Amino acid sequence: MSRIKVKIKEQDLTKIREICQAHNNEPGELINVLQQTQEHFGYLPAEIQEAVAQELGLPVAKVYGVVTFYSFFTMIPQGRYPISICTGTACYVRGADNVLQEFKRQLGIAVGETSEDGKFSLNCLRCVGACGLAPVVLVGDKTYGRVAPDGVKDILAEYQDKE
Amino acid sequence: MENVKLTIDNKQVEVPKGTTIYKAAKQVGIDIPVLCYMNLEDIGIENKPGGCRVCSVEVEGRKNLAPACATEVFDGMDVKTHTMRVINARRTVVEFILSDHPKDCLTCKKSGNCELQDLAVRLGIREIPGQEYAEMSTYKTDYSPSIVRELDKCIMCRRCESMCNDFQTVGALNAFNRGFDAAVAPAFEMDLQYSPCTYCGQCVAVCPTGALTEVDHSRDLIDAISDPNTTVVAQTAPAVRAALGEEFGQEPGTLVTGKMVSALRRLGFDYVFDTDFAADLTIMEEGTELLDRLKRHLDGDQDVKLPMLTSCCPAWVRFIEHHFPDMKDIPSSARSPQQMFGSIAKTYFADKIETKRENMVVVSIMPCLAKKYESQREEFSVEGNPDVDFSVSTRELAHLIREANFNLMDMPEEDFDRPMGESTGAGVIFGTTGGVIEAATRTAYEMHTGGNLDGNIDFEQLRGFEGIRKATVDFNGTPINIGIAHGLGNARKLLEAIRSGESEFHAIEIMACPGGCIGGGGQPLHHNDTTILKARQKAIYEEDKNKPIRKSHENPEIQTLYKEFLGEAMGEKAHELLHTNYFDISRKIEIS
Amino acid sequence: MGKIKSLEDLKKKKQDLQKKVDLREKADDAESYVQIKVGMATSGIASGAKEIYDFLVEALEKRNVEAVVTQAGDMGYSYAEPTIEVTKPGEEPVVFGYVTKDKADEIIERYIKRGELVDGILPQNYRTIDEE
Amino acid sequence: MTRYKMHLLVCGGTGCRASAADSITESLKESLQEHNLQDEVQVIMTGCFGFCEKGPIVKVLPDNTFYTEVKPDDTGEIVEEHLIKGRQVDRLLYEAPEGGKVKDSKHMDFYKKQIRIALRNCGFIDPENIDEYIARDGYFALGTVLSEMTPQQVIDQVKESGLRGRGGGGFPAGLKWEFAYKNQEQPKYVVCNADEGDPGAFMDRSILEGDPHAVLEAMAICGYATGADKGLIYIRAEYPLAIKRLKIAIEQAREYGMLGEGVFGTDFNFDVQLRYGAGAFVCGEETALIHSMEGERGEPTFKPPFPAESGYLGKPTNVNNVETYANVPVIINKGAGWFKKIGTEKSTGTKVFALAGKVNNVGLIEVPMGTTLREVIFEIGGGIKDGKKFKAVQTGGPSGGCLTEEHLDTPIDFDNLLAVGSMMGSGGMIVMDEDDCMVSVAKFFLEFTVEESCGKCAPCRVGNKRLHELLERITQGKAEKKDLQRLKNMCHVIADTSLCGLGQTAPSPVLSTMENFWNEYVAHVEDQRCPAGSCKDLMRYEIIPENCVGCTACARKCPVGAITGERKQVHEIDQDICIKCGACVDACKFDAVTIK
Repeated sequence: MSRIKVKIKEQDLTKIREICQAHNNEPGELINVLQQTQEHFGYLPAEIQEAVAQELGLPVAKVYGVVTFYSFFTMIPQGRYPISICTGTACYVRGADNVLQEFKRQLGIAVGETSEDGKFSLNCLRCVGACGLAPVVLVGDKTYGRVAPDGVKDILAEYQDKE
Repeated sequence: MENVKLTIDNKQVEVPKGTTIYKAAKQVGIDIPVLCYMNLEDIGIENKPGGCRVCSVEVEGRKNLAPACATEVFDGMDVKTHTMRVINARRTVVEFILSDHPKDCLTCKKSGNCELQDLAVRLGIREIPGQEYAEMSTYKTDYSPSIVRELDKCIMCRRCESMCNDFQTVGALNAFNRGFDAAVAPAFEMDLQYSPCTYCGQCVAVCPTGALTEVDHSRDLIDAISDPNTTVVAQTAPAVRAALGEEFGQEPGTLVTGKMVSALRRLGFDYVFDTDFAADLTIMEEGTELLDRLKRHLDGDQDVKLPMLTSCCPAWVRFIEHHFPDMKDIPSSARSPQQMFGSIAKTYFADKIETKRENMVVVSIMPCLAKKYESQREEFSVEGNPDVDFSVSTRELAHLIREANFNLMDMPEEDFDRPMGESTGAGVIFGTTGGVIEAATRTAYEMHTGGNLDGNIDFEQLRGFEGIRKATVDFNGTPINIGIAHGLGNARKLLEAIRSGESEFHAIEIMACPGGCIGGGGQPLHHNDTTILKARQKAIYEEDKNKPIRKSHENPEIQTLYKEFLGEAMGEKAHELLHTNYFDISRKIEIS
Repeated sequence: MGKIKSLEDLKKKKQDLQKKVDLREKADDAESYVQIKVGMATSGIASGAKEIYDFLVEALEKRNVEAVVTQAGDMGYSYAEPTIEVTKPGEEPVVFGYVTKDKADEIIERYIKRGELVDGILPQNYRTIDEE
Repeated sequence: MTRYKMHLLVCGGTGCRASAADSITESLKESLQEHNLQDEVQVIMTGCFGFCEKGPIVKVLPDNTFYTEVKPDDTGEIVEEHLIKGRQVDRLLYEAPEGGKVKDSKHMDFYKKQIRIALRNCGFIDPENIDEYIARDGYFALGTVLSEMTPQQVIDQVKESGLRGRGGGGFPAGLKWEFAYKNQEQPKYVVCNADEGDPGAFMDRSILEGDPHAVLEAMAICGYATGADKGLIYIRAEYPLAIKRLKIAIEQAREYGMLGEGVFGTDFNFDVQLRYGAGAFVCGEETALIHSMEGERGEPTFKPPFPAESGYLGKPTNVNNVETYANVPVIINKGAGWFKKIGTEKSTGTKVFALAGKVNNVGLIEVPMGTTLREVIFEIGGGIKDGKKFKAVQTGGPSGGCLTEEHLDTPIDFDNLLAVGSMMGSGGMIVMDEDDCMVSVAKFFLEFTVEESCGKCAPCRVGNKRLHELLERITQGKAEKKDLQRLKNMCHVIADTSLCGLGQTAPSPVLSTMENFWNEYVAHVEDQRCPAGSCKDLMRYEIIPENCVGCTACARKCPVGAITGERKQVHEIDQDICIKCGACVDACKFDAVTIK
């Protein structure tokens, strides 16, 4: 009979312990812990969730249940240039869907996916509060306002040569 | 308690404040359909997510419909449970649920015993509009040694989640995803066998659909019996006889021991034995071990581990291996009755009938799903040949009996075969919470004091249904503190007390299921009625009372077994055949 | 920074802080204050409008006159610069020319505070700055 | 203390910051330094001005000059021309839709009809400076309450004001406080719901970004009134700026003794912590929000018990949203009577709306309850963009409905909106024009609900999915007339049986569009036609052979290679491949591509 082994890098485990301890290893702080953990690692792969579960004394199934409930958490590594398209109502009525379709087409990935080279990932989000600029696209922290489908190419080109 | 007066379907009802519409309606004989709702009153588990909305009723003055299972009554409330608005809503909601549910009722294991199917029948659902373009959830089926998960059939009633987390504190199952994609599964949707699941089967016991079912061995059984070169040996656990009758329309608590024996014989088993025999054997070993530990403890040995915990329940064993691996040396090393039986059957008994173990198939009939897994544990096999080949549940046996066109209740009363069919009342009570420790007490008391209990054999203080019970038995001046827990959540509390050094117990009995094996995951479904479990418990004690011999060490066949084959209890041979080790199978986070 | 221990403390603190947002609050409700516009076109600046502007802000504050001082472009009186336009609440605007610091002082003290007429009022040939 | 002669307010709301408000602030400061004006002119980054359409915005005080669409490069000119020479930079002034430059914000229609209570400090003070808040009478209400009023008096005052919850249902806030107050159990909690998730509403974010102390003060008042000593703000993690400003505000308030042990030197203790939401719309529902704060999946639970009976950690909890709290200090300072005079009888005070969509002036506005939709859309909003025709306005977000021309003169309040099949919701207001297909709009909202459903109850989990599927069929022209009846029935059952407000109101966009635009539904199912011309599946791009000269321009532009044809031959569009992107129409110089 053997144990289920979960492998994780030492420094990663140390970091998770640090975050959990900062929250007194309190199970009720799970969401705050996951926030910070994702902030550090960029995403929440299985082994990270296992470690968080262990530190907080929670079943890993519960941690997974929480991670999959909230759209902010992701188990897929984000691209170096995460693209988020606002699909709030204001952006929708000003044509966000066409912009989204164009991104999907140009990148060849679906929403929630990351391009093969790890460069771009594509996500939708609801209202960034910049309705005056609708439709709005975010690449990392940079905001692009009044984006039209034929502007998609130019946005991508900006990052194409960057590493 | 303050009372509230209300009207349900024009009937006046008076109920205590805080009662739900559902319960109030029940009092006046109005049956409101429910699906997700589950109230296991006797073990304090109420699953009331208000998720299925099948129990929706109309309440005068309220804008929308109210879920009867969760809505408390108030004075002057006017409830209508079956108006057209309600009927339409119920039907539409069940159509919704069915539109995301596979339509393989013909071959579904739950067919005929499925709450969703019953509901569809009751609500007269004949078609599902829009089914042709309705997207359906798809998941792969997960087969573990005990339990099959078909997540496509999950309707998010959350009953399994309640059992796994609230009652068992195992935490293998949890809701994941949200919206249409939500379902209940282990972390990362991994297979159950890689999760901390103990295979207690309580999720299966409460699942209203075919999403969680047992691994079915009835085909293996048919094959084994059909093979003329194989000697097929049955062992039947005590809790089976107290519940099998329910599958044939009998009142809960009807004992069907003799009829079950004759049915098994007619199905073609070569030998029909009793796990109770092995239970007596377990008491010999476990009782001896307890006395040994006690004696060393009283002599001041600091290394001795006390309390000693029972080890008959495979789900409980897996629980400690998973969740308390640091304490894996405190359960008794005695194997469970099922495994003791298998090991003796394939040695002692095989010799007797001059058969090789390869030509024998030992089948256990169990109230339990974890037994399926236990029989597959590597340490319980000899060169790949398992001591117990496979285990079938009470439900599977009932199916097979019906399939063979036997009406159980018309079967003659017959007795078990010998030698391994001889058992005592002590073996019988293994089927209920408190029974193992009572059986052990009967034997240990007499062994320790050298006296005779005579008529004072009923240790009432050890019986009952509360989750955790404590009692002190006077061993002739030595007070022995005994703890009993059923449900792994209750077990957890006792284990944590031991870990922190607060426990004053000498011996603790733990069973994973509500009420012990009588409430096992392989039993006829109780459909939320825990009084059924209590009736089974009563039947078990009745069977004990009716037995001519009620102490394990007085079982003549056991005495012969030691004399002819095993030698001493806890002796070398016994150690090899009847004891085991436990493993640390907890999840391990390793540095890579 | 010490803690505020009572409502009185807070009131005192507010008085000290009032000035921080004074300007904004007055701007929001300019009509109820004395409004002074200082002509600050290039010619105005050359003739010392900036100094007058600074002087007015400080002098008004010193004398506890609640007023809004703003800059304005060419007011159309380049011959008389520096010029300022003073509008008292509910009254017609009045424009003064050749404003020096002394003159400004006099305007505040006599025209604004006491409502007396002061020399140097330019003829009413202007349009209000708002309506150009 | 430096006495600044002029103030430059730079809008630091999210929208404006997204378009470089930070670098505008920086370069303004640099320019001032260059001209040695740093001691005379103060640059303050404030909260949202509301006029997001024309952001980034810089306002010059005291003369109220309102510069729009300012770019970092424009700052030099503002300093040199306006500040030094006193000449407004004309090209940056707002141009009214009817023409003409508007020099100061007080003359803009956008602001004329507004009364700002909840937004009183937004775009006015530096939200990162408690002193500016105090200078605006900040913490006076708290001080008054603690030194002069009993909890019951506070509750009575709030009840008397008629303040109703601004988050959705419009439950009277004072009553809620009273429930929590009467529950004897301790500890109690005061929770601020800042999990704004309505797509197209951002008022709560703007208040937190522009005036965080107002919320802290109100929570402390609520804590005193209900007997709670702990406050929690549940805020979306996607609101980093609001979080940052709240954190600063909490620190400053603690420093001043406005939070913490012994507030105002009394024996009242109250402190506030932040809890982060992680992107689940359903967490706007108070029971779901509480579960989320406890580290659980944000699934709602059946009420009762209400949070006032059993809330956070099973303790009495009062939950209000940001905007509701923001009104409280003003009510205490100015009195319930003053507040009641604003608005309508049953909906007192003002309401903040996020006006967006096909309207000229997109932005955040605060108007008295009872203002009509017409005033909001055509006066404040400046009418429909590009001179198109008004078709509908959607209020209440995914829980609300679409209202038409005939509702334009309906005074906006909680009850009126409900009566016409929509709701106030959190205050999203999306304007649509003749190009918007109402079936598609309903589908858009359903898509949102399906995505945000927690999955706990069957009607919402499965039912809304089925609704969405059927709407999809309708927009594809694959549905039949009898399906419309089924659609309606599904809507009613989902509304009737869902567990929480999310599910109960999810069908509203469908029901209201069916009610108001029935013909549009019928056109989709009977004639396979989309009257607004927006449903792609009901469109066909075809080449008119007579016009086609075979120039191949369209074939070269087609992104999916759906157009074939030899040079100088008539081309053809393969309907199975065509994705209806319209590139061919733009490419054709001979008007040979037509949309059917």
